[in-house]
Amino acid sequence: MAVDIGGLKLRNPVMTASGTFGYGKEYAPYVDLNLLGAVVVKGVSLQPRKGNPPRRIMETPSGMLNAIGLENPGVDVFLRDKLPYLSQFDVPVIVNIFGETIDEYRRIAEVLNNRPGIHGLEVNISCPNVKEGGMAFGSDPDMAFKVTREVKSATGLPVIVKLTPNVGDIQAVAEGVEKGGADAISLINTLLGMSVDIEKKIPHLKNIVGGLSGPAIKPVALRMVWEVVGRVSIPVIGIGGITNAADALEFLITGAKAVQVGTANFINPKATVEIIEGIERYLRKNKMNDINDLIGTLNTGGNVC
Amino acid sequence: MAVDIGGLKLRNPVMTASGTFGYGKEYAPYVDLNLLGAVVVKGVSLQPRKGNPPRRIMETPSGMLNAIGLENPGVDVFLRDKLPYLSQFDVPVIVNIFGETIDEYRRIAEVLNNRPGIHGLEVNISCPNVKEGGMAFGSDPDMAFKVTREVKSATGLPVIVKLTPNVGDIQAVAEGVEKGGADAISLINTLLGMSVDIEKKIPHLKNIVGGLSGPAIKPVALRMVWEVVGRVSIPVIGIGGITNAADALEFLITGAKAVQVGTANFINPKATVEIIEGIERYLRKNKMNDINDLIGTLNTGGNVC
Amino acid sequence: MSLKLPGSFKKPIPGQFLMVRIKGRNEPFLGRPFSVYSFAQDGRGVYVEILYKIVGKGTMCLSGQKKGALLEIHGPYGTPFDMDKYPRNVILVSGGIGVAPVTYLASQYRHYLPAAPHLEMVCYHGVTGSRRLLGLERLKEFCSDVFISSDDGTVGYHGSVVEMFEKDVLSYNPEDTMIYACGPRPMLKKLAGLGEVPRFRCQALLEEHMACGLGACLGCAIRVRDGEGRGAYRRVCTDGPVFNIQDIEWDY
Amino acid sequence: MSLKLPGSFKKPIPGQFLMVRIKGRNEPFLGRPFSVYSFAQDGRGVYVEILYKIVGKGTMCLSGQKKGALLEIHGPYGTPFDMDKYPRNVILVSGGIGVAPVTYLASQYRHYLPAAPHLEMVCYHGVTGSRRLLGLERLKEFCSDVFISSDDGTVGYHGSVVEMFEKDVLSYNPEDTMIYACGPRPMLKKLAGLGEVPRFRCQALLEEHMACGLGACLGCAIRVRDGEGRGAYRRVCTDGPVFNIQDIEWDY
Ligand SMILES: Cc1cc2nc3c(=O)[nH]c(=O)nc-3n(C[C@H](O)[C@H](O)[C@H](O)COP(=O)(O)OP(=O)(O)OC[C@H]3O[C@@H](n4cnc5c(N)ncnc54)[C@H](O)[C@@H]3O)c2cc1C
Ligand SMILES: Cc1cc2nc3c(=O)[nH]c(=O)nc-3n(C[C@H](O)[C@H](O)[C@H](O)COP(=O)(O)OP(=O)(O)OC[C@H]3O[C@@H](n4cnc5c(N)ncnc54)[C@H](O)[C@@H]3O)c2cc1C
Ligand SMILES: Cc1cc2nc3c(=O)[nH]c(=O)nc-3n(C[C@H](O)[C@H](O)[C@H](O)COP(=O)(O)O)c2cc1C
Ligand SMILES: Cc1cc2nc3c(=O)[nH]c(=O)nc-3n(C[C@H](O)[C@H](O)[C@H](O)COP(=O)(O)O)c2cc1C
Ligand code: FES
Ligand code: FES
Repeated sequence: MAVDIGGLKLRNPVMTASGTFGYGKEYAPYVDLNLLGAVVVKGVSLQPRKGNPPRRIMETPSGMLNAIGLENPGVDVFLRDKLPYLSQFDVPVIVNIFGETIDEYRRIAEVLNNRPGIHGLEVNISCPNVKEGGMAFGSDPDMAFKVTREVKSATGLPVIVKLTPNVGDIQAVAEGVEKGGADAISLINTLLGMSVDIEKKIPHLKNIVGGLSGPAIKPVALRMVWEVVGRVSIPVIGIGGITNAADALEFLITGAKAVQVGTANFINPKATVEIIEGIERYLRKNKMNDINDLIGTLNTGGNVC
Repeated sequence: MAVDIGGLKLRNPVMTASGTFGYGKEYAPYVDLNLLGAVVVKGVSLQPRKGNPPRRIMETPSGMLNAIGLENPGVDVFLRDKLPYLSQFDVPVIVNIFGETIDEYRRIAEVLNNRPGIHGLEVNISCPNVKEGGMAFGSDPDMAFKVTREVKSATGLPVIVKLTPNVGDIQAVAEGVEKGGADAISLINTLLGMSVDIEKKIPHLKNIVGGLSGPAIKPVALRMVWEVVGRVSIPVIGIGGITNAADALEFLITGAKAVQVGTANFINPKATVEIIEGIERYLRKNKMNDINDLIGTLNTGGNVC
Repeated sequence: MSLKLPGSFKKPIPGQFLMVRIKGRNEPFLGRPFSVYSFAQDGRGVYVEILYKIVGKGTMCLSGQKKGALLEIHGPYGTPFDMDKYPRNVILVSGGIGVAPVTYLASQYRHYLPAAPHLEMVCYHGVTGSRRLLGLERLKEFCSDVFISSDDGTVGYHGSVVEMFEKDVLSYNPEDTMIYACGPRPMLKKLAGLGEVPRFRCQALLEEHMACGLGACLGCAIRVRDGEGRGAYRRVCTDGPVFNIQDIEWDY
Repeated sequence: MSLKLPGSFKKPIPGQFLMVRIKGRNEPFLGRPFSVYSFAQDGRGVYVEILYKIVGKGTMCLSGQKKGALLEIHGPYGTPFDMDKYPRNVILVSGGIGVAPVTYLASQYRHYLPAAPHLEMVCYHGVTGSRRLLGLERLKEFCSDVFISSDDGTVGYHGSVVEMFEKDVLSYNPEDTMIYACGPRPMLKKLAGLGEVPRFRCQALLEEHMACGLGACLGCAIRVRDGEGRGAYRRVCTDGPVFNIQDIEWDY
């Protein structure tokens, strides 16, 4: 079941998605963390962030909207209070980072460099880039390239860049990121969505718009993974609506080298381990020993879209 | 309940979405067409199109993927065999058109100009533009502008331009379309998605990717309507996952002047009339006489996203 | 599964189907097509039976419905079988769950055509194994013979239903015989491939995934040869589900 | 609604809640939090009761579940009420469905503290009207008095439960009295606003929409004053649902 993601060796291809598994501790009563491919922690920034005012979440058909606002205690508190707990386990820890300027990305990567207990960085480039004009870094291939290069130059850790799906041409952004030196790409982050309370005539979320996640977005995520694996040669990690082993297998067959489980953790705290078990069962049933023999085996009958 | 969409007067704000209501006749046994705000017919092109090889549809969580491939008998057969049936009814008929080049868009608009029984055009700009490089017209504000201007110059009919959600900046495309002279904007078309058969290791759809529609995409559609009504001053028609009156009301409150019901027709042939009745009930309950007093009443507490 | 429907529900003609959905749920999202297996009515309403095999999410959820559960049913949809006014030989070739529509067809031939004294109706029915022998009682009432085959030889003829039928085909007169076929696509393809079959009138009931069931979405296309012998797509839900077996293109 | 759970299910402490989902469905998608109303166990398992009011899709679907239906239950979650070891006066202030957690709290005070001979437990309970008087039987067993108020005057004191409580508040000694409050946000806000309340120890159980229920998603934030009196967000699911009523910021 082991896979290699840009030099990072995972016991199996199932990781947790950032922001949906806290800092690991929250799920430890339900999941033996040692069984996971990796734990990706909630996004961390240089300075603490309070997050958005409530109401922050809303259910949607087969999914949910969230506008947490990247609440986090900041990198210093993370290192002091959160990381030590995770370090007890024999599981790779990937820190999801974000900033509002390229400089912030570089600085947080520096702070996290050479820290024991951290095995990789996942760079979330879906945040609005305030300085450069309010557009997300991840919407522009050139900006995505720059952020990646900057982070790579600041760290010796494997760097995974996480893409936003709210773009017209995901392949172009993926190429930018590959050119910037990323060791892997993860996708997708949430789709921007909205929902309205028709009695009160207000948006359900105080922030008006929020990120859509869950099974509803799986088809979009899978399509983007398919587009990106066809374009770049670095490993791709599939994320979006994965709730069971069959979902994860769709991504692996399509070419993702690993997957992340997000919203599914909320509705079933044991989702990750059940998915791992399910993938193992599928391999046994299909008499395969190595998960790598399955990855990217999608047969499209010569058709390319 | 009457609304005015760029000069087109509708009895009520509920229309059918292109490709989900055939040419009206298919639903006539279940729906009194005279009750509808308008009928938007399946997309028509200059030449007949056979469409994609099967399998063409796949169910997804709270939605479906389709890759029909814009099958249609061509504009001549449409005028000869399909339009006369609809002309018997007292309901505005909007013809959804598409082409592969700007020239094709112009020519089909010319063919449909001054035809009795046609009350408006809806220009689908989500199709790949083969000549100009394989990118959809709707992904580029400038191309969207050009198609719109060309169609407007070829017809005296109200022109609605239908946008694709597979873009990073829907506001920019909407602006291009407004500048091109569109009388209204409708959105959204389907999100590109994909789905894989893990036993056969093939995509469920022969075309590999398809368009995602249904309740799953409603939050994305609503967010895009919100973004676009904040940017342009022409009327906006909301589409995406509307299955009941509450869904339609979300769009109207957010600022859409009308809505289109798509995939919901498949799972409930009477969806459109039930939605009209539900909106009427809501207005009565809230003691409102004019639907226009409801449109755009969303209160965001001063917050703008 | 037996369904109670309002009295206004139109009587289905054999070959027609219903779209069945579990009320108020978004998952399974789309309705599922099922052939009518039987029809009855009384003062209180209409009763339709369907016979189904659990193959995936939709049929699994259906089987989980308790007695009395509310379903959303639309139909009857589809272009039915052509039925002869003065039939002589009627041959039913069915595989697996394909027994449902041919049983209803047989029942209607019996009930509505007592005026056809020369009607001979036989059925060739194939299953994978003896444990799959379901819903045959009624068919046996209607047919003078029901020949069974099984892939694993646990019951009846050991082999495919088409092989079994092939041995008899020469004993029928193409002039006054109508063949009705329903079953898995490979079975129908094999039947279409029999050298003798083109001499008969032969109708096949096809399956394809559906969204609307009423001709609007174009999602249920299959490929056929059109009037001029060129390839064209047809909707299983409205142009079919019954097609002339000769017109169907099997590979694309 | 009574739930049968595996014997491994931990005994909930009053104030804790369960996340309840209908098994195998994507709609409603998220679990819904419900307070524990009662708890019992025997050799075959654990039995937990919840009391709920139908307010939307989730509770509607729950009410549609047949006896014996399978639910997905996670928990018990949340930081429970602080319970005094040697309680003297316990005052429960509840509105509507808020009766559920205070009833469980009362039952535990009674069962686990027979060693507290001076315990005086009373409840002030508000409803909108007499038709909303549900689940009070058990509370009456545990409390020496249950005072009822109703917004429409159809039962008990005519007015809000906080107004009713306000008239008595001076008769309690803040030193040896603990107030537990649970009900709609406006009721809790009104209680927090009473001039006398800051002199008491007063815990309120708050509600917010939840996704995970266990502290990971940060979706259930409410605003409180932190240790230094500054505004901060806290998770209702793990930092709460029980908060010191003084710490809560009511408007944002
Ligand atoms: C006109 C018509 C009449 C039918 N009559 C009956 C009947 O009487 N009894 C019965 O049991 N079934 C019948 N079917 C088939 C039935 O509709 C499918 O078995 C059902 O939709 C499967 O749903 P599911 O969610 O359980 O399976 P899925 O999870 O959707 O699929 C499971 C597997 O079955 C295949 N499959 C599912 N639906 C179809 C389809 N419509 N066409 C081809 N392959 C399919 C899928 O590709 C997949 O491999 C009929 C189909 C049609 C079109
Ligand atoms: C710790 C805790 C304990 C609870 N205990 C109980 C209980 O014992 N019995 C009971 O009936 N209810 C209880 N609730 C509330 C219950 O969770 C909600 O009523 C339920 O989630 C509503 O789901 P729905 O889908 O029916 O309503 P929805 O359709 O989600 O909403 C209907 C209306 O209720 C409001 N609402 C829904 N959920 C919440 C929430 N969690 N917080 C604030 N407003 C909400 C919505 O904003 C909306 O106006 C508790 C909530 C929490 C957080
Ligand atoms: C409540 C919530 C918080 C999230 N926080 C983060 C975050 O801090 N950083 C990040 O890169 N992604 C974040 N995400 C996105 C998820 O990691 C994931 O990309 C997305 O939810 C899609 O996967 P899913 O459908 O499996 O949830 C968050 C998602 C949710 C639902
Ligand atoms: C089967 C199918 C066919 C469609 N065909 C067309 C089309 O021909 N032209 C077009 O502009 N949109 C077409 N659409 C898109 C719909 O009109 C609509 O924009 C989309 O489905 C989103 O709305 P919904 O979620 O209500 O279905 C089609 C959608 C479906 C599901
Ligand atoms: S199922 Fe929609 S056209 Fe046949
Ligand atoms: S519900 Fe997820 S943190 Fe509270």
